[in-house]
Amino acid sequence: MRLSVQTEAFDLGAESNAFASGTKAGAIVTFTGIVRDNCGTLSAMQIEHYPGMTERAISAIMQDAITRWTLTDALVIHRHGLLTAGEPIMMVATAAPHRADAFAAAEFLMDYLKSRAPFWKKEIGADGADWVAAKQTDEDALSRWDKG
Amino acid sequence: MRLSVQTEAFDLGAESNAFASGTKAGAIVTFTGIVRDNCGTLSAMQIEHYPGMTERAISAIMQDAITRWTLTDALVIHRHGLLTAGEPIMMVATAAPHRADAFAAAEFLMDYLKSRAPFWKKEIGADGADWVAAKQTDEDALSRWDKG
Amino acid sequence: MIDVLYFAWVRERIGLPRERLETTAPTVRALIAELVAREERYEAAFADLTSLRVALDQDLSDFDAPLAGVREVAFFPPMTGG
Amino acid sequence: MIDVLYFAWVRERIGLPRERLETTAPTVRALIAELVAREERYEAAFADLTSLRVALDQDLSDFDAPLAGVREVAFFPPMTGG
Repeated sequence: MRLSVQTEAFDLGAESNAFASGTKAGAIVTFTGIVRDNCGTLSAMQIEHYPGMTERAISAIMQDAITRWTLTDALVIHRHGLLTAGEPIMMVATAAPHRADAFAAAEFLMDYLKSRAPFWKKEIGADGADWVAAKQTDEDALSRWDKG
Repeated sequence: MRLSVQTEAFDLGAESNAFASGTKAGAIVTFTGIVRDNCGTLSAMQIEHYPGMTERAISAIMQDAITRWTLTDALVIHRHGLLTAGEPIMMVATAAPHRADAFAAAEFLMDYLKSRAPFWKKEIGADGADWVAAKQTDEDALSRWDKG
Repeated sequence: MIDVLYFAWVRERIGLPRERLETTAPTVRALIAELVAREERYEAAFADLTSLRVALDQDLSDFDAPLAGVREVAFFPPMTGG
Repeated sequence: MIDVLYFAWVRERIGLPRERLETTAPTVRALIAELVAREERYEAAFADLTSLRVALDQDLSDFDAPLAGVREVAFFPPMTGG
């Protein structure tokens, strides 16, 4: 299990290969989030985080995923600082004997990272900068994991 | 959209990077299936397929995925022939503006590939070879995508 | 004339990957009956139809489908891809 | 003494990332009342608590949580990671 909160860019391919070669699992799922420039006006994205709490919150989420599903490994990489359009923001990888576990755990980690890990995104465009608003759909996605 | 049915090994990292760099989507999901050696007795896996029908069936599944979800791209690579433990068998990648679409489409493609693409796996061990039996759990996974 | 293809253990039991047949069987099920009557190895391969699948011209089909106009029939066990 | 941290637009409205305060506020809500009474920029930052989140010693908490024993309080908008 590995967690990295970093300013440096990362190589999706190299990280995927390193993760896959380190596991004996039959099923590997990765998710990669990339800075989007939907309107062609984004010049950069600033990601702020809460050092200390970030690592603490993500580690807790990863531990939770490992107790909920049968995983052989999990990886979270999340960048902060200044990013430009097209750059990977973060990635999650899960390895499991069965694909259903790998998929569910990756989605679970993503839903928690979106709404519970202390990161804040600011979109910097030609005519100003705006903090990205939290979305209700992300809260809804999270609530499906509530234990009954 | 790209489909490759091949005997050659593929590099998960290189394929992931090529797929990611070709898309403007914010969310990328990959699934990779790796030859498992659960009991330490597997010496190889033979994958047979139905040339012609394989490409036809997978292309239809990919088209279906693209009409069901908002995807910007999709990739399926599936090997056949003789593979050894630890080697990637196949991968699926999906790119979408929103992560829920990328995850759902990747799971959908996997469920169809497992049970409807004409591949048959034979496990070759120290004391003989056996065709892998289809699993009811895979049929169940598939049925959740039925249109109501 | 129709091409009949066999895959996986169906191919192994019958002992060949494909053959070209002259048949007037109206359905897949009738074609199977013809094959089973021919030789024991076909009987072994087609003993349990619930463990078999059929494709007509490379599309999954069923045993009661008509064979009129079909050029290629394939028999195989449930798929195990992915 | 307690460390109070601000992130994202909360930090921008208040104009500083952290400060060290002397307080006897029994709860988060009481601490916010103290801050709001101090200066207008705090009033602007804390105008709508539904758009704010609070963490006590780096664990998500709520506005009615007691501050006894807490060393670090952080205020921020809903997270937008991933």
